[in-house]
Amino acid sequence: MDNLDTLLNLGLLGYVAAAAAGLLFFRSEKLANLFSFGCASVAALCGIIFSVFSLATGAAAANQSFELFPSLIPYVRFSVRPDPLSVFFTLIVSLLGLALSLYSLGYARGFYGRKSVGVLGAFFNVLLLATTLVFLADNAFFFLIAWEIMALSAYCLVSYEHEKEETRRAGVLYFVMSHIGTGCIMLGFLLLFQASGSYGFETFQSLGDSMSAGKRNAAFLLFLVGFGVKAGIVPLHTWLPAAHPVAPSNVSALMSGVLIKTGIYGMTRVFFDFLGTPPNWWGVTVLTVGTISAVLGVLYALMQHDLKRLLAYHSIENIGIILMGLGAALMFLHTGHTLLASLALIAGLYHTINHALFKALLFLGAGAVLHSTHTRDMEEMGGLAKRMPKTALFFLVGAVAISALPPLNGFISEWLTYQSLLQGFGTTPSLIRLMFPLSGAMLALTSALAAACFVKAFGITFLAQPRSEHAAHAHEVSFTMLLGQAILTAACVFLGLFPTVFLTLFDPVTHQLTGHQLSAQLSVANGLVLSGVMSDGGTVSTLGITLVALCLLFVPFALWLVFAQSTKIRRGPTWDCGLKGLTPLMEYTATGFSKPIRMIFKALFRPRREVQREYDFSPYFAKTIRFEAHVEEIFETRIYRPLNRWVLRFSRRMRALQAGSIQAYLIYIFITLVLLLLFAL
Amino acid sequence: MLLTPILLVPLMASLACLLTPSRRVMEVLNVLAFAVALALGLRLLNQVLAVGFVAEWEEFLSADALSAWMVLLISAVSLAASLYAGRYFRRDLASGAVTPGRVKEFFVLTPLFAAGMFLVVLANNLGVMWFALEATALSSVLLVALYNRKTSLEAAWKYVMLGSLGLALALFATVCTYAAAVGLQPSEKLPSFNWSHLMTVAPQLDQRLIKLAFVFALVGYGTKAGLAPMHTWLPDAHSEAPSPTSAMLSGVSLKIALYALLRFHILTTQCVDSGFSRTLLLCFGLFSMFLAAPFILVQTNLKRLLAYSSLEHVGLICAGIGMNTPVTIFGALLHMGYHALTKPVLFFAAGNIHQTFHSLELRIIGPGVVKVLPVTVLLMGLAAVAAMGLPPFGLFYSELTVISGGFAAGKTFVSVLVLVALVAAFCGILTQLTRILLGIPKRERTSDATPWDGVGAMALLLVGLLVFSVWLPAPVLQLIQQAAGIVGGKP
Amino acid sequence: MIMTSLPSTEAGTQLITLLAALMLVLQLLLVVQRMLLTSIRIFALQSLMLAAIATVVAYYHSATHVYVIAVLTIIGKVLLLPRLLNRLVRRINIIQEIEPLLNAPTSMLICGGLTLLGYIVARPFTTLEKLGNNTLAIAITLLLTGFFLMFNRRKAITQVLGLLTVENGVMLAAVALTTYGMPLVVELGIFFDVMVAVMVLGILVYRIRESFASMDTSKLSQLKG
Amino acid sequence: MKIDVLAIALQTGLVLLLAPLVSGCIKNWKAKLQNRRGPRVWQPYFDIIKFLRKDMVISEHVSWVFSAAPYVVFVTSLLVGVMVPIVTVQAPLGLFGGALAIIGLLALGRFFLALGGLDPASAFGGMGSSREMTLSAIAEPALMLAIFTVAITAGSTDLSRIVAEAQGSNLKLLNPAHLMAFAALFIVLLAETGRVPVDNPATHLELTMIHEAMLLEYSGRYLAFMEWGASIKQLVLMALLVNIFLPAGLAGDGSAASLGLALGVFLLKIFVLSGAVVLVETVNAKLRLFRVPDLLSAAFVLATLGLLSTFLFQ
Repeated sequence: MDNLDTLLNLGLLGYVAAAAAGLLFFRSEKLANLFSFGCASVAALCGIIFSVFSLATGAAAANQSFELFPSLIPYVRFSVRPDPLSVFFTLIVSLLGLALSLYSLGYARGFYGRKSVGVLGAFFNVLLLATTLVFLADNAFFFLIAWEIMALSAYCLVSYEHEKEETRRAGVLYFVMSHIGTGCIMLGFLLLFQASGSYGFETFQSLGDSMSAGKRNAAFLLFLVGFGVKAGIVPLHTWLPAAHPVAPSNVSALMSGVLIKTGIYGMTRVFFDFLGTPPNWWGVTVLTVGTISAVLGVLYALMQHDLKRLLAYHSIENIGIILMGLGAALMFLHTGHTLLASLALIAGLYHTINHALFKALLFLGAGAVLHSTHTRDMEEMGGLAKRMPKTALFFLVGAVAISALPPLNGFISEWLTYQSLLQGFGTTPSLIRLMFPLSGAMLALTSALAAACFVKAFGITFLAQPRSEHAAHAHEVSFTMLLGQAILTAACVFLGLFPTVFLTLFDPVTHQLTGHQLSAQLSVANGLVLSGVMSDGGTVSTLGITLVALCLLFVPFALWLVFAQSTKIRRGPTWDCGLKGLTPLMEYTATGFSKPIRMIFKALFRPRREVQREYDFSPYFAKTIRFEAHVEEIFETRIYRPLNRWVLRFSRRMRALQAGSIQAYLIYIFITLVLLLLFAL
Repeated sequence: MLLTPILLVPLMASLACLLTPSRRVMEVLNVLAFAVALALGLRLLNQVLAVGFVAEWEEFLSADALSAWMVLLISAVSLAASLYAGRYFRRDLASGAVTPGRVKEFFVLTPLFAAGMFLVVLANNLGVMWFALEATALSSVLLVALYNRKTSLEAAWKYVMLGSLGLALALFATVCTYAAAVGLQPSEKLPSFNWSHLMTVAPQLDQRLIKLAFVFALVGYGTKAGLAPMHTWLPDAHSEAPSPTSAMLSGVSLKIALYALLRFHILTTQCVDSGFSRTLLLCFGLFSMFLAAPFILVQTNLKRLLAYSSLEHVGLICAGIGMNTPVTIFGALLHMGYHALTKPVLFFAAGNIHQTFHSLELRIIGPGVVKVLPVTVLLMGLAAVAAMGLPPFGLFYSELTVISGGFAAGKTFVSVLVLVALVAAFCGILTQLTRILLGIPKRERTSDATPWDGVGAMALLLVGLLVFSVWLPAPVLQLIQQAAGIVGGKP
Repeated sequence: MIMTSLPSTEAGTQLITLLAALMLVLQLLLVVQRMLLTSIRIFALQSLMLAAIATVVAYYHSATHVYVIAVLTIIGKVLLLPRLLNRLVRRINIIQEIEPLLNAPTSMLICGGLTLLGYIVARPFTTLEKLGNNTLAIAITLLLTGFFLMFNRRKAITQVLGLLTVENGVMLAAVALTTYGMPLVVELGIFFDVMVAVMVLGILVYRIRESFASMDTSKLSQLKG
Repeated sequence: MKIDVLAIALQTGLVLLLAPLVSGCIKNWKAKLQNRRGPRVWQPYFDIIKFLRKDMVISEHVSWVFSAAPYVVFVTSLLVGVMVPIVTVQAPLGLFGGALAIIGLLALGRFFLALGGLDPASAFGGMGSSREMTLSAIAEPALMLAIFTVAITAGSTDLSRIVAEAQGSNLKLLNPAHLMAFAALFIVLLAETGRVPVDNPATHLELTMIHEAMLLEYSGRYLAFMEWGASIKQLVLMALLVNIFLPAGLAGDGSAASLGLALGVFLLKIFVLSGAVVLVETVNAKLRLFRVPDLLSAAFVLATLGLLSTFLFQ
């Protein structure tokens, strides 16, 4: 048991050493890059081994807490409790840590000469360390400290390239919203502290039942808003599409892959572990918020032509899907169907790790594209598949996974979510049960739109002809960057083809939260097939499908043998209706691709387009045409901008109080004195 | 014999500076004086922990845990200010912003200012405390008016008028308290006006008179402490004074006035058992925090921004004490210490920026200071992170202690208000500082930007803050707990 | 000293009440006064009244150190300060006080209100006064009207005068409430503080006069927000 | 629930052979209805064989995705063909995937088809892919809700269980829930297979095509696989529709007699459904592109009503 703890300590120390190395070798970039990201990958490896072993051997179930280092301040204990839920999330952060550190070894070379790599490495490791501590923290104080350090280091990383005004603004927006979220979380924990009398998480265990209903609901809402801001659920998501694109790609991969998951971890820990049996409206709220986030996330993603902004919106969509799983689980807990609750919880958590993997993979792919074409705008890319074949393949695997298409892991977690929504229909007699199939339909709409979006993303970026000089001269990225992407691709494929093997890791987590161990029930035909929890609710086996597909490949091979043996393949120009040849300008663009959806959802997007034509001599032939299309982000324009304007106007009006005349200042004191004399005595 | 040397050393330094012509010597004298004061303060700390109540000149000067903690703060901030002042005035003289006569005036008045503050803290007699506070006010007025610009004269005038008015009201409060003491034993000729004696006899005092006295003390000393409706002089004085002075003003002189107010608060809680003084302190503290936030958000001047942030922190300390549970008072006193270590660094950095950009307007300083003064911006960034209450630094810990103390004591709504105000101030400071510190400078700065200037003082304070954030030494912890006990009303 | 043969404390109380009332009347005169030099003279007269009250108290309670206070008040506030202020006014040669913030009738109305407030506040403490009934009320009224005077006028000198009358009010309270006055060291401290305060104000007024070329405080309003 | 390879092989052969016949019949009957002679019913077979033998012309801009797409489309369609219960209640590959897996595989095929359309850098391919992905995205909720309605009554997404449950009770179709689900699925069938109201399969105007626009650049055996895959997909969707809502005649055990009977009944049902499709095609004109979402949201409303009626009219 203790060698696992030493492994954990080793991992954490590894991050600290890497951060220190980053700062130490501040001067020489190569050393800083090598040491900070090298140590980080080693530490991440320890993290992976630790979490896999403690989950597999059930050591996490014993979940005894130990103190990392003695605290010299009163009331504070830096204690850590690796219980199953924490260890599961540590697995996510370590897995991503390994892949991203390897990727960063190559990616940071782009900053040589321009920016200091040591600082990037240092903050990268501080972020990894703080996130791991957030997952493992055992008392509210240590949790909040780790949480704030995570937010601070993420802010420093987001505004790493602070030369651009857009980066600074995004960084500030991120940190302000994240801090407001932290304020809500702090209030939530203080409410729990008020009820339990101490900060330790073990005293918060199912504390909800003993708290008054009002305080419990207040705590729920505070935690939902607090963790929701960090997770990026819809009304609180505006920082996410602003912050991720401007951050360096390895950072935005880490933020999208892991940082959002701290919000999910927070919600799972509080809703399932602390607040006791939930009332019905909690589950309904989380499910509704999840559905809205999913649908709006993907709709706005479709409208983007900045690759990383598109991926950022997809994070919102996938967070929505995860919340659907969690919301369904909460509703089942309310009606007492703990078996179904475990299935829904597994669906949610499985999608959490899936999303972490394929979103990080896609961001790394986008980073590789950005690295070689120096632009994020998809309208200037194209034809990269021939120039960057390996990145294209990895990006394609990521795209297939995120669109929940069969052989890969996205499909498995969405299949589990569908199963839990389907079985949920029979659990409550009231009309609430209608929510399950409706959110199932919205989930279907979301995954179909996601598929459309990633056809656009992959097609416009990688296929057809290059639309700009940069894209034409793009070249494949270095080996370490490819290695990072390869690890994530392998993980996606493994989680897609062998779900039943991976589900065994979920047993301690569901046992801790809902008291059931489902992996045996879910795997049929000795692990080949995954089945729903009801007796025969429906089975699926991605491994089986892939094997049969390989066999079925024999049919076209046979047809080729019989008929097409002697045929030849000739390369010719694409059909251009007889004009003098296709130029890259004639290709379909990202804006064009999403035009039909923009027209169908006009009410939501309220698209505006301006076309300026410049005529030379005849009014019929324009010399130049400038086309500009805008889609209105309703949350931005309806809620956040007016709120911002109102706050600034209020503050400017308050400034009039300090008008400069000493008479006014004396009057303020006079009035205070008179009022006090009259009323206070 | 410990208290009188603490008073005498700065006075001697002031006199010595008056006589010596050379500036170098004056700098060294100041630094030495405050270093000795700090050492004496530490010895006082040990003695207070051992004995509990140190008195001299048959109780004319006395020091309990609260005053010992204050002595430490004063000497620390003054030492840092004097360390920084040397380089600061050398650059000012070079750029002609100030005449050698004025620099001499600075080095004479600063120890006087500090001595006044020491006397406030060590005086056992309320009248002498008032007199000492008046002395600090007068010495700091000429410091504020050091630059003799139009705006600094205006700031000095407002500072002195509002300050003197506040102190006149405070004098009335002292008179009323003394009258209550006299009323108790008409026979005895001149009852002793020592605070320790008053504490013993407090429960029998006339409650109505003590409440009247507290009201006047609140408005009087509140003006000097910069509580909300009476804070209007604070941004002017702090932005116009030279940086070392505004560091001392912001870092500790506000807390000295708050200390005086606390003496009356303790007296009133002893005498009037209802939460009269507690609720007033709480209301004024909260009002200050909420008033500071909008001003920080739309501020155009860097030093005024820092002044309003001090207003907010003083408001937090006041609210912490107003909640009146041992935990919140402990948090408030600890916050005094951490704030005293953080705020001077910000003012020193502002001083560096002021001397390099010759302006404090955020528009003119513009983006990209990091490219011009990298080291100053790094240290200012760390101090700003601390001032915003983020974890690696102690302010997060003390703020959370205050709020969790409030929650534990059932004062949920008030603690929520405190947290909301803190978050609002955080957003204000972050948006303003990011706008000027990061990015690319608009136009190329001339050569007079020497990045390594004045960094010693700043680094010393930051290291001190970081060390005390992580490791709270046992004697200091015990001292603060004892001080919290005194403020909380246990004798 | 003509008052040597006064027989009983009752006469003393009446005398003190009369002197206090006179101080209040002078204060109201000061509020409506336009001319600077006459204001300074009124202030001197008021300080004289205060010194007289001090001597009466000293006589009845045979407290020697209160005599010292009375003498110091006379030297300081009746002779020294007015001369300093006159020299300052003559050097800056501003005679006429332009329109104050609130015109005379409203100011008087407010002072009336403040007197009422003073009495309301002082009512529960009448038992404490040994000599002269409700001098505390007058003291508080002097304090509040002095305060009002400070923000009612634009000229710096008048603001200083307002501050000094506030200080007079406080000293009156000290004398009235405490039978034997404050301990000597405190009184001395307060006295010297007032002196230094006025000197510092003088320096500042002079410097402001130099750089602003006028003593109108409404010009001192560049620091905003 | 075990997998027997023989059943898979047989069903694959059946699906391969039957699919071109069905699309051939539809083309033929449509021509007859418009009193044209139209191509003979066996024409698709000859087309496929012709394409297989011809040389291939591939655009110079394409990457490996272009040549992978036909195989993915063809294999996914075959997989779905084997998963659907056509003649036996228990689909040969039923264990490996239920209704959700079928939707997923069809989506995978469509994903690669759209990429194949985008790769040759021609505007038509891009336009086809964009419209195909949009319309299928709008059709997806209706398809999922219809499947949910049926799955809820059977308590599982496994097709064989759904068919068995439908076979057990008497004429299921009269139950309002199933009727509405059937109508919704029929509209989705028209959208998925690119029939007239949504997309005109026989058009030559590149700008109006949706499905064919993506195949413009394909030639030779790639075009054969694409065409064949499309017709298999059409057959599978029809089979899905027919066997879930009219499960009469499906063979429970594997005896030759019951299989023969089941095949006969299945062919009858398919041809009746094809007749219905042909009728709809000749009667309706092609909808404007931005009117199609209204049609599909009508399907969605129908499916929701179906879902409501599962417990309202119980």
